[in-house]
Amino acid sequence: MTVDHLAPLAHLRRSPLGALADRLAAGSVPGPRGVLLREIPYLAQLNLRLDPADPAAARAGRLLGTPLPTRSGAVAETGALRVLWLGPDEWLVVGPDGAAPTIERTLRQALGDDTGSVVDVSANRTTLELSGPSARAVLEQGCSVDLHPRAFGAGRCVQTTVSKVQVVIDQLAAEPAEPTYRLLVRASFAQYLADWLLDAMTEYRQGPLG
Amino acid sequence: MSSRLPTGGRVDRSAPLRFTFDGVEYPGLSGDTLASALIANGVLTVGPSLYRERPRGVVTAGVDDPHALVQLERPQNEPMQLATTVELCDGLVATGLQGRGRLEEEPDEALFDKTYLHTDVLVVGAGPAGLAAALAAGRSGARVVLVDDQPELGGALLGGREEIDGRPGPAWVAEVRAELETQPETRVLTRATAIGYHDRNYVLVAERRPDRPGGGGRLWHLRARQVVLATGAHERPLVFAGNDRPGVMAAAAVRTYLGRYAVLPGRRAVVFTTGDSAYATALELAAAGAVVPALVDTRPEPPAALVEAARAAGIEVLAGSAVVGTEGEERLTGVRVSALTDDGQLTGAVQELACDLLAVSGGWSPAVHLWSMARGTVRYDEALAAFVPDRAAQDVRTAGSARGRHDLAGCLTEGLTAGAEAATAAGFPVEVPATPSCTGDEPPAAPRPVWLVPGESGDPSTWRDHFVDTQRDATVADVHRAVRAGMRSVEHIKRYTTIGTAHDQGKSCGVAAIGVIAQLLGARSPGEVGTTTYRGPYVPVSFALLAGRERGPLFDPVRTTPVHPWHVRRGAVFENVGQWHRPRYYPRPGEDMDAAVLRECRAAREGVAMMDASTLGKIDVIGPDAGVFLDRLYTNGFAKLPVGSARYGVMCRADGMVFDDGVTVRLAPDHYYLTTTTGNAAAVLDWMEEWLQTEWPELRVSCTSVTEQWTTVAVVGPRSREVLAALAPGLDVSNEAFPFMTVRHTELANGLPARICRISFSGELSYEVNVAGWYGLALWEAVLAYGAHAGITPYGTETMHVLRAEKGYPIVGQDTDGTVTPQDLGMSWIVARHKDFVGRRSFARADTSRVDRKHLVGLLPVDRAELLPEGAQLVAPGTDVTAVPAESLGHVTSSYRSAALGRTFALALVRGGRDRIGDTVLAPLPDGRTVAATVTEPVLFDPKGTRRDG
Amino acid sequence: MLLIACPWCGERDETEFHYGGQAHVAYPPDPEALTDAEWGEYLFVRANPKGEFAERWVHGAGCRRWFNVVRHTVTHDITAVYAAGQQPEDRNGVTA
Amino acid sequence: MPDQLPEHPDWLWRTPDPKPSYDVVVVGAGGHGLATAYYLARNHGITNVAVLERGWLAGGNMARNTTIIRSNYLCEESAAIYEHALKLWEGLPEELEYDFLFSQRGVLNLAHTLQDVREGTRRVGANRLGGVDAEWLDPDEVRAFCPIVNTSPNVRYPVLGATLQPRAGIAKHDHVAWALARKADAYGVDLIQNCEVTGFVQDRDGRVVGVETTRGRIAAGRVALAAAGHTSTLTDLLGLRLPIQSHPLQALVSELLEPVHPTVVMSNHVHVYVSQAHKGELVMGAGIDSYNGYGQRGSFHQIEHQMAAALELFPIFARAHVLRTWGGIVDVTPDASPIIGPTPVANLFVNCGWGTGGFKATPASGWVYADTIAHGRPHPLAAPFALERFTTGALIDEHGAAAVAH
Ligand SMILES: Cc1cc2nc3c(=O)[nH]c(=O)nc-3n(C[C@H](O)[C@H](O)[C@H](O)COP(=O)(O)OP(=O)(O)OC[C@H]3O[C@@H](n4cnc5c(N)ncnc54)[C@H](O)[C@@H]3O)c2cc1C
Ligand SMILES: NC(=O)c1ccc[n+]([C@@H]2O[C@H](COP(=O)([O-])OP(=O)(O)OC[C@H]3O[C@@H](n4cnc5c(N)ncnc54)[C@H](O)[C@@H]3O)[C@@H](O)[C@H]2O)c1
Ligand SMILES: Cc1cc2nc3c(=O)[nH]c(=O)nc-3n(C[C@H](O)[C@H](O)[C@H](O)COP(=O)(O)O)c2cc1C
Ligand SMILES: [Zn+2]
Repeated sequence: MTVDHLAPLAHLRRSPLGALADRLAAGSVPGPRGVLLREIPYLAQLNLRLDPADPAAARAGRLLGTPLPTRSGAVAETGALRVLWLGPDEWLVVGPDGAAPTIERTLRQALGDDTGSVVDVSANRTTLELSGPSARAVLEQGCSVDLHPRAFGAGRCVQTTVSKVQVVIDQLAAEPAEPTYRLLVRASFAQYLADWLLDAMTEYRQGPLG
Repeated sequence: MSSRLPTGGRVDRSAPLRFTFDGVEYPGLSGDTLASALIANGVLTVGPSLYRERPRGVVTAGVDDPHALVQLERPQNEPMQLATTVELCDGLVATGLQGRGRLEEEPDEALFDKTYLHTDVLVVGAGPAGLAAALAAGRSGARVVLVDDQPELGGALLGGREEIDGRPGPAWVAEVRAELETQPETRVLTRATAIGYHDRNYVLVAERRPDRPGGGGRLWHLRARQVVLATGAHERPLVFAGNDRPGVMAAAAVRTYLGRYAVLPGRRAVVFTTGDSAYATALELAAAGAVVPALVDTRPEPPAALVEAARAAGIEVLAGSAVVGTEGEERLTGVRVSALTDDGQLTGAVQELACDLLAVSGGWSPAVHLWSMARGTVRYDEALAAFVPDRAAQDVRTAGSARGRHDLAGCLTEGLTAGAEAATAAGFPVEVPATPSCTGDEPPAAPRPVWLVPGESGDPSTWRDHFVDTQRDATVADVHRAVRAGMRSVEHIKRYTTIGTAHDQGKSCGVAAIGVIAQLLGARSPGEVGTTTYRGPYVPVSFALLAGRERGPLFDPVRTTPVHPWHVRRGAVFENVGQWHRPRYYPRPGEDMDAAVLRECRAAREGVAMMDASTLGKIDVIGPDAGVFLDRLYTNGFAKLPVGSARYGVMCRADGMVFDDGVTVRLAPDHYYLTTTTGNAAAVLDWMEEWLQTEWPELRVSCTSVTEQWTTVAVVGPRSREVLAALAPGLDVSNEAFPFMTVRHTELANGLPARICRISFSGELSYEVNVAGWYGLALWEAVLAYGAHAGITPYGTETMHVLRAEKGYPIVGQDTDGTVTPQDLGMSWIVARHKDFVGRRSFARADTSRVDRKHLVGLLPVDRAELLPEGAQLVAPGTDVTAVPAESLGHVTSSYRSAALGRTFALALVRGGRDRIGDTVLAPLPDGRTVAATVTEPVLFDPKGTRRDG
Repeated sequence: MLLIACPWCGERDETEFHYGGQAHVAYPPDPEALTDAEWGEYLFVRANPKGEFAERWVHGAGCRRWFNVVRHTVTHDITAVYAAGQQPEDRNGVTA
Repeated sequence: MPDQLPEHPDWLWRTPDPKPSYDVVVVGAGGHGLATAYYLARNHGITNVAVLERGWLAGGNMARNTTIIRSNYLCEESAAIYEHALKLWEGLPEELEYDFLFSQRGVLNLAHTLQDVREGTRRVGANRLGGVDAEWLDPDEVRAFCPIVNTSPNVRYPVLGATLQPRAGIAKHDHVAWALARKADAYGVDLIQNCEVTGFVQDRDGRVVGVETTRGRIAAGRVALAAAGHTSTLTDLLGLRLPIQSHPLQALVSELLEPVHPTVVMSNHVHVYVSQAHKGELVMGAGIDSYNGYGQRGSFHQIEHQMAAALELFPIFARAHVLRTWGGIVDVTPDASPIIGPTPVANLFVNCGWGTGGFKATPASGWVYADTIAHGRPHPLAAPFALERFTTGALIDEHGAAAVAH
């Protein structure tokens, strides 16, 4: 299967938060205390499991163009792909819409005969992007992980919970004062998370008295 | 008559406010508390006491006030607020309370939220000690958070006349604040009370946000590497007859009212103290224009300099004396003073002094609440007559009055040291700054605590006006009674008398009570009695604050499938299954549930029907040992399942009880695709990981949840094949080419790649079509379209339940309850004999192998129209259900009207049920009737299974 | 709110974890060889000390790894953290 | 003006020093230990008894529970013993001559899902067969019985109905303990506080013949453990392993409020249980922590969750304030039912595992335990709760019935 093959089906897709796009836009706040929220639908996501000591790990690094990150919460960037550390033998390879088949092929090739797995989970989660000067403050209302730039920052990811929802938070490279977080969330919880974030953004929408 | 002083204070005279108390409107100033504004208007009495209805007034100027409780009506309705902590605002309305608040029906609109914050150093309290600590720590570059419950920083400096570096205290405070603001990593929170201190420096801070409509707030969850507690001290009351009268106030509070709020609580004031600190109160009262006829000091020889200063101000010092009684009805009019012997007995004549204010200082109790909640120990310091922090149990320090240090210079030094040390310990080394010069650089002289001022007559058993806990109206007589009844432990006396259990949790009276108890028990000192346990919250906090945003729509996530919008449009009635909203049935106009379900069932049995099965848990189990792994978890075998085939399996817990079931498909030699029940998806994945990681790490298997990756639509019924043929034109759907319990991958007519399993939870020919989640709605609409000609009918969980029950398929959690084995369900066939699996050994236990356990059986009510309630009990014929206890045989687990059977039926767990097939059992119903039903095999419809091939 | 150091992810709030009870209780190699009493003990009886306790946790909201912790059941102080399969004494380098 | 609490009796109990030897030594002066001593004396004439308590009398879970009393348990064996307790409660204030504010104001168990409804129906039916009063209420009847419950259908987990046990209710926990203590003391039982049992004395045949304590060795004809969460720390000393795990369970009270809440409401699904005590404070329980703990404190998120749940069901509580929170150590068994009876160690008896719900059982627990100790064999109501059930598999599984099992 190639990217092109599926492209004609694009009109059949519905992203988990597609119907909320207007609300997300309306809830976003521009400006120096601002915070923006949008869905980035259909990112390719491949779950990779392998033993980092196996040759497969090195092969994956070669084929992907970056070694698999081995430090907790590290993110490796290669071309349009982001390789997120999820666990000592688990990674999430995130790429642009449509790239899943290619990534899958690459990863399978890397895995070869070694033990492990490659699972396409692109539709399992969607992505909410929260950015802007107040993005961290909004997230801190429901996230107990230390997101301060001294403890976290661009190029780091973390699996945790925001409010009552499990997420993978991936912080993109940006000004520390204006961070951009990608929140990967299970499709069935996406609406709750979006509602929760919009609610947490109220304070910034309504000004300091919110 | 206004008691507002013409000058001074930290109130804003350019911002007058109006407020209403007990129905009367008064003026006030911005910067006032309700209490200071009331005092300014000459109102000292707040409300009657809880039980004895004695008038009670304001005592302190902070969170430690024992009974100045009001019901706030505006700006928001809130019961049990302390007048001493309510910030005045324009239009405020409040009424005094008699110790109990009133909850209002009107919905609470205020916004309460939460935030997590991590810091290197947390400083609690922004008096001189805390400010100094924050300053020193902040200079290190560490992340510092300073919290204080007052609207303004400064603590005791706000009310006092101390000078630092030659400037008034507040000027120094402003300077420190300015420097803190330049530190990028320092954050200052005011109106923020640390309410709880938990393990690993987890501190909860409740922030009041009067700027939010309805007076909302924020709960901060702070995790600190190092903590400095600079929480100050609470001034203690003294226990003497009539010590509860309005006009009896804490001496330091009187000073705060004078200095911070510029109000004069009384015009003729007597001061009663056991130590140095109240001398300042006396002097400042005199300076403010009050007459101070006497300062009563329990010490026979108070420090000469203080006595000198008092005399110079025209205040007579009555040394070695105590106030032994008070006069007045609604308000104090006078006190009675007597000399004390060395052992605290009254001696000599009693002197009467007219006054409308008695400023009392019974000594200082360091605010060790948070320290103790952090499991720090306290020890009784005889010299200070106070419980002070002893051994820390976490990374925490104390500074200033919180550790018994009462001179300003000492507080500053301790604060600077604690702050610098905390930062250093957190990894940000920094020097201890030099202590600025200041007034009050000598520790006060030793106090002479007097725990119980004897009454002028009688003995302790009769001292019913010697109040120990004014809010609880608990007196020395009550303590005496507890002791006389045999109680020896302070914990018992607390509970017997309820001392310290009221709104203030004994902040001011707690240690005084211990002193009284010690005395009545004949203990050497309060230290021998010990304190009761300090517990959070430090001040009462609203339920709403703790609930935060997780209310109403955000209380709990609603999980939905990609098809959900269609279900909503179609008017489905939903059911909560775990966190999911699932369509229960789709009523057509005019239909009730019964009608809708009968129609949906009929469609599935006679034509074709469809259902959204996407909520089933789905797990990819991959690896060379996946088959072996599943063999160990399921009671039946999976290792030999052919690729492309599916098998139903049951999982048990180690105790042999059914835990989950579902169909697993083998997609490749090393790849299984496993489904779980909707409610158990997470639990099953956890279960698998637990065994894999902790017991069988040698198995080369990995599990990945793909529940939302796939949307699943079940197409069910005799005509499902023709619908599938149209939907998946490239697929040979014949029985031979696509047999039961197999899987196919194909492209649907609309181009969607799909995984199709031929499995059946209804006994009918049926298919489950899976596509990537984001195509889910398109799939659903496609199935509808391709099934339209056959009248395809969407159905919900209720129909699904009926269809499966007609076939005797159990629902885990409905027909099982954690006490049911596969054998009990009549599924011995699924329990492999020649392999071990989790739970197997349990079947051989004495009780588990009994033949008369409860079995799952079918029930046919004798009256074919009688629908047994699910949950109904069953008894044997002849049982007298009016005699108790009557023996139960079991209960109905599932019960429906069946279109296919043309009658009602049920499933039930019945003791020895399989041996009762053909027998009658009775169901005593809630309405008093007892109905009969015949026990049958659980499979009532198509027992031979002829329909699954279409 | 315990603060638990996942050996992989570092310190996180307790709410990210699930508790797994006593550590080092192996599934019996041959359950059939056990008496009912022995099997019952495996099923139901776990140590319940007041003091240090070797116990299992899984970082459910994080890396999903099971691991072992030595925690004091009164103070909640965690004195060791080590991977599943390791014994407290042979944990190499992975400590709290 | 709210009522004062009723007057306590003038005399409660002595503070004796331990004697060298007793016929029966009861370990633990919680409600169960005290009730055991009381019934040993009252029912069996055994008065040469000491109750040894490591701290202050009834300062364990007895001081910490939310005081819910009910007998509407699902399993017959459970309903039987709890109903025995409820019948005893009904006569106890008079018998003990102590008004401990036993208030039969009813307990509602709310149903929020179809499964809850099935379970509730099952329970009502089972209770009626067992002679326990039980009713099923629909949402309107729930509102009529307790007007402040939010029965709107437009909430996350609407109330679909409730079971009601009208005879259930609450009592003032401390006073119950003191009432039992006072009568036991009057019978001559020695209540010995600040006396922790640290070991056992065994004869050559392994029979327990006494205990070691922080106040010296005390000989005993029989030793009866009633130490709740600490029980296994004691049996461990004898190599007797018990299937209990001790977990933190928290509770909290609000400040005093005018009466708003006329009954007791429990909701397993939304996780609330609440009543309003005599003085006016709302008394609520929070969730049990998953981990073992002997710290008498739990995790704060449990309380936060509890408050969110409370406001779902009782919006009127929004501006009530939490005054105090605390924790107990609950002894949880695999089937959420107690363990009562003789042990493999001669002369040693256990009564533990009451977990989150043993206050209500106090009188029956003492009754059957005293009988078991006096006769050296299980009382019929206690027999199903023997330790052997963990070998045979004949569990009395109340889990299906309750996540919060008070
Ligand atoms: C927060 C909370 C809420 C609850 N709510 C309810 C409810 O609403 N309804 C209900 O029915 N139940 C409830 N319970 C459960 C109930 O409190 C207990 O099941 C019951 O109190 C246990 O029996 P007990 O009173 O004998 O235990 P405890 O009062 O705990 O007595 C055990 C005693 O043994 C002592 N001890 C321990 N070790 C030793 C030793 N070595 N030597 C000497 N003495 C020792 C302890 O100090 C303690 O005093 C609740 C429990 C908690 C913690
Ligand atoms: N002469 C005496 O005997 C005597 C006695 C006591 C105090 N003092 C004077 O009082 C001052 C003591 O300084 P200090 O800094 O130690 O105490 P402080 O009383 O000046 O400051 C403590 C601050 O902590 C705040 N606070 C307390 N608990 C809190 C909590 N849980 N959360 C948030 N904030 C909280 C208080 O509101 C206050 O602002 C000195 O100036 C000292 O001389 C004198
Ligand atoms: C039913 C009940 C009601 C209570 N009411 C109050 C109360 O009104 N005020 C209070 O301070 N504590 C109250 N408590 C809590 C006790 O003060 C105390 O916290 C509890 O007995 C646990 O003891 P500890 O906190 O000393 O460890 C109550 C406890 C129970 C069980
Ligand atoms: Zn982790």
